[in-house]
Amino acid sequence: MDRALKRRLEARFGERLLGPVRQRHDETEIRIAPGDLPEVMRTLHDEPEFGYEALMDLCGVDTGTVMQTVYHLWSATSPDWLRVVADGLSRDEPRVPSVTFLWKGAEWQEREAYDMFGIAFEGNRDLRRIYMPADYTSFPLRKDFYLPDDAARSPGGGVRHMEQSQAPTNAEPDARVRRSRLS
Amino acid sequence: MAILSRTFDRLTLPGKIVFTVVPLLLVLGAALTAAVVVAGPVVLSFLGDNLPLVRFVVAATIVLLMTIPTAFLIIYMEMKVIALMNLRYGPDRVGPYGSLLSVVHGLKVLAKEDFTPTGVDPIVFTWAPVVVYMASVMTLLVLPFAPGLFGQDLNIGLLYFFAMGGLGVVGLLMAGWSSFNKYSLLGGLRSAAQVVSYEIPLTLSVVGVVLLSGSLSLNQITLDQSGSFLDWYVFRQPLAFVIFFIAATAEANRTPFDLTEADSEIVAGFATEYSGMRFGFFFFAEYVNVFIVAGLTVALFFGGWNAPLAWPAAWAITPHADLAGMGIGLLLALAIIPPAVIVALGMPFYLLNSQVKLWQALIIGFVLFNVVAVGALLGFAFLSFDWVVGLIWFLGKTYLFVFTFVWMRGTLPRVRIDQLMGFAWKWLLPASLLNLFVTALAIVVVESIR
Amino acid sequence: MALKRVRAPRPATDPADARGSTAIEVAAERDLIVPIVVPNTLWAATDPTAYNGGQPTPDTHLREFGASDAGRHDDARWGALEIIPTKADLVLDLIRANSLWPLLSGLACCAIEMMSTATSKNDMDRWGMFPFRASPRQADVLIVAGTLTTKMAGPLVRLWEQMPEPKWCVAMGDCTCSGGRYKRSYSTIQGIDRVLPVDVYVPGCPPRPEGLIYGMMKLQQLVLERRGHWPERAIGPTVPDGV
Amino acid sequence: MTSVRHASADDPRVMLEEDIGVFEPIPPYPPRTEREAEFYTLGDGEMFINMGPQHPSTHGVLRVVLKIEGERVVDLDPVLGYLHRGVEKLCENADYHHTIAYTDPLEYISALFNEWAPVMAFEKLMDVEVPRRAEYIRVLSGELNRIASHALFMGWMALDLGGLTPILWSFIERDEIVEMLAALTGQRMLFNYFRIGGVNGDLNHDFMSRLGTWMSKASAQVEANQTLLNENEIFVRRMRGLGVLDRETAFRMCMTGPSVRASGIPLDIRRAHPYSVYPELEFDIPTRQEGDCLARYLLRLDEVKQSLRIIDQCLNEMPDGPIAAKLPRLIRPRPGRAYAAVEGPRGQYATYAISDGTDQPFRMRIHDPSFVHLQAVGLLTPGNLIADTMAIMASLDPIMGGVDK
Repeated sequence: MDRALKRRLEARFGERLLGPVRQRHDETEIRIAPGDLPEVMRTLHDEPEFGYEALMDLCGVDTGTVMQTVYHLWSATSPDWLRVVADGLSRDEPRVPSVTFLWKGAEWQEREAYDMFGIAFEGNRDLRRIYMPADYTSFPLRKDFYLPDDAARSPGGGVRHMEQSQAPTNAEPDARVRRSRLS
Repeated sequence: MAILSRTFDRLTLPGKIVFTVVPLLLVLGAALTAAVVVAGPVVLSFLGDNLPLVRFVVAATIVLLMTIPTAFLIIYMEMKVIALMNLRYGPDRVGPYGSLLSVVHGLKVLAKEDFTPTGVDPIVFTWAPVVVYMASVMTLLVLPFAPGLFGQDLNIGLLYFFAMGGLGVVGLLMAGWSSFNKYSLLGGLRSAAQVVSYEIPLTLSVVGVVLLSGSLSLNQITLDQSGSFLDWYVFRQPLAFVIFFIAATAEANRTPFDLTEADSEIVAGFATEYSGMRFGFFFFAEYVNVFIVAGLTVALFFGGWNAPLAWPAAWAITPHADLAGMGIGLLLALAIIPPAVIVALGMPFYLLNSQVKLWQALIIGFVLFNVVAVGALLGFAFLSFDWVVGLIWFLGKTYLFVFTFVWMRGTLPRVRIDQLMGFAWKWLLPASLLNLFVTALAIVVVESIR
Repeated sequence: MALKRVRAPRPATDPADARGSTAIEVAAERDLIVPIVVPNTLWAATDPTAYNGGQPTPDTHLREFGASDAGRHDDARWGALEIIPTKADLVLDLIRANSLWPLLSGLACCAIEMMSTATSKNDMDRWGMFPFRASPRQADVLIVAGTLTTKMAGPLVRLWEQMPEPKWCVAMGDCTCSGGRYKRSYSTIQGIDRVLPVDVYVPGCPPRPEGLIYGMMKLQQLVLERRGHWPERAIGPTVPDGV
Repeated sequence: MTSVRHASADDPRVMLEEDIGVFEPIPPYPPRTEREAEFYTLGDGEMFINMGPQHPSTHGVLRVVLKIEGERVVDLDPVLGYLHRGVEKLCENADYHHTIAYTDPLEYISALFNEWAPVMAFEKLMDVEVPRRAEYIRVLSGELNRIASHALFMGWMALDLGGLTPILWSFIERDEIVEMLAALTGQRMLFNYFRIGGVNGDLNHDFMSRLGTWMSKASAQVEANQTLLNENEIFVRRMRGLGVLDRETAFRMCMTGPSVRASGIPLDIRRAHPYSVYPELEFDIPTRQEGDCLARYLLRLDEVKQSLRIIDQCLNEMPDGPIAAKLPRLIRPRPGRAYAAVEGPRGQYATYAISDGTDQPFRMRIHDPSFVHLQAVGLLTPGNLIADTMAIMASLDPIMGGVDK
């Protein structure tokens, strides 16, 4: 755990952080609002005190109540992974600014997040489906998308469907969606 | 009549076929016999009057029949040699040491379904393989295999050779264009560009040899190299040989210049849409071309059918067996010698090994007798006809070069299209011009000294 | 690589085929969606109206796979085979069994083992199976090596249709035999025999090269016994229903 | 096959034409993004050519739509997903031990690293200490797997350049390693070997004897396998100066592993973010400055030598002790998030696992290097020839199983 990094982060964007800086093992996690993502990322990327010039991973998360996009950064200035969580995206229409202006390599990872979660990255000029076919209508990694034979939670029971075209008619989401007990 | 029809209806399909084909054959045979009896002398006299025509037809037929086994042999050679270079066994199940596998491949390709995809130009699509194959076969026509053993001794043999080589490329271009497939199109265009650029150094490198021998006839060029191996043109034209070999590799579309069917880039090149026997034509033509290019290299630079060292006259054995003079004795010999030799060869197995029964011993003797007889006949031919010696030397040298081609295929990666072109125009062409210039100068100097 | 001879749509072959399994009747229909919906016999739907009551979903990315009548009928012209009398078939089969050119198409993990089967240690070339043809027009055997996803099903069926008769299909690996470890996934097909007629199944995840060689030799037997590439061969699991 | 066209501009549905046998790479629906619209409009003299999903040199089921002008590639658009197996969704529906079997076949020629990253992430979630012997065994087998993967890479490199023999030679190498790993783990390719808190089995005599005989001739054999290529003029001329990737671009493309180290960035997670027992082992991080295909190729040669060093040290310093930590059969980590990354043959394999206290990971993100590296092809290729596309793709060494997950 890199205490110095925690102090630096709190000093740099104290007011922007949603909640405290969490640290566990060799990871440091900050949570920010989606709107703040571009400048926070630019700060982390440009300013020499952080110097996070390598985006190691980008992914979306569906906590069952909200959507998140999670960025893992690496820098030679700190022994920790820095995890930036853009928190509080609405599950109905998740939108978040793209980081392709900093890392062009994030383009496909954002496409993947869009394909799997339906998260729209504003500023990504190639936001297409990347894995599933172009006319695929549902987002597999959402928590209300069930595996076909997952009879325990699936309203569709036995039907092995190649895709879930729309929400089941008898679905009352609260009952079935698996929610994380995380904050 | 009704009975006949009813009986015919009862027949199975093969039966019907047989009962319709056999009478037809009988009628045709009778007609043919009548025709021969009636018009035979006329035809014979006509053929006798113009023998060259007959010779040409016969030679063309023989060459055409000869290409298929050649292709099979080279395919097997390639499979086996490359396998050994890959530290594999290679084919070893079909036939002795897998030697029949290439034949099996060829026949399988023959029996595959060949269909014409939608959107192709059917006529061009169908004729392209024929053009490619016929071009290579007709090229083979002027190749001197042995003294007196060649299809036609054209006095412009070399020119004819390169013209036919160009015709083969037209076939590839037809295939690439008509296949209605972008990979095929790229392959066809690549082959066209490649050959257009490599024809020039190929031809120019040979001009030196032509100047030396003063003839375009391959037979004449080969004759000029007779004597010891020092008279071969490779020693007088080393640069020309190098250029010719490289350009010829590109002509035959062999690695490292096999851009036309580059597997890893354009799927199968011009042959992408071809299946069945049409693909088989391409398949064979490639290997026939390898043989041809190797043979041409040998004929131009390595003395063709000339032995490296002349056979000393002192050792010359000329068997004089006047079989016709034996008269009735010949019949007696033919009747007595084979059984006698068979028994003589088989008895040792019967007497020395108690396990072997008499008939087995006789079978062994029969086999051995055949071996001995064939060997004797071949030896007789070897000694009495010089074309046998020439043929053996020619094929030996040729297959050495075929092996070289296979070796390069097993070893080298593929060049890029722009590197290919740059090499042809920037290096080979100036070098061949230089070679031509130097050769002409040397000839002038030598003439003036004389 | 993208051309194919035109086939007139033809009716279902015979009731026996239609009874075979879901996939068979599916292939017989012109509906493009139904082939994908394979009822799962292990669970019953809690709500019949879920997913439109199991009605076809409005996806279209498998239309071409649905539209293709792969393996339904062997209406190929047989080249020389049609006119050669039947005795010659034995020779032809011997020839075909000894020169099976696989198609150079690997889908996933098993492709590595397929390549390893052709390489020096265990050499498939010994049986004349080595020249991996890059173009389906010149291939005899389609070794489906690896997981078949719904997105790849259409291209794979097109490859199969581009191969000239006689042709054979070898399912290599668990994923192609039954769905394997990805059977539960939302984007895989539970066994390629739902879209292709399969002649030989080689289980294993992935099978060892020796396994594939054994399967190919089984295929040689099958060719010699003149099974496989005949009109009665049709799509569908070759295991009986309910298993 | 039936060709496709869209009925009307706004209807994304595919209409079928039974009578035409033409396949057009142009998608049957109106363009979704500006990039797609820009790509799928042809300039004069340009044409589309559709490579894949079945193509000899796309390393699997990748489909690349090339926009070419003659032989020159103007632009290209990779189409993925032909091998998308939904691993992440399956992992969310399987318990922690079971996920290893799902992540195994991702990058199927270096399966151990696909297991290593999730296993490390779960250990972080569980706060479990891995025995040192287990760590050493992991490093040992992992480096062996790295050598096998690099051997295959070199063979494929040569194969895409038209060379027949090198791939067969490198497969000999790979087969020896894979067989000895099979002696250790029980499987040739998809060794399901690493366990949460340790490894599955201890080193056995068969493995050690094979390893000993191989190590005695390994370096010499690795050298020998390269004699066909390294001195080959055609090979070097084709590779040098092709697909140059400079330092900034490498970072902007989020690339890791040999591809960036060939561009002069000494970013190796074994040193940059140490894990397992790598801090105790001594080895170098080979880097090269050119950043072209030849550099990427040669760099992997150096890495093989370093891996041999590491294996040697592991064999010398292998401690005794247990090979796995004591864990319950059904593990329920307390809620939390963990991110673990390992340095694989192609770069960073990472797993980001979220636990919600149940026996199944709530979310399991698998980061795969091939996926991020493959989009660099679209950056490096335009302006080169079709043949160079294969060379560049081969030099980045994408494995479609990992790209498509």
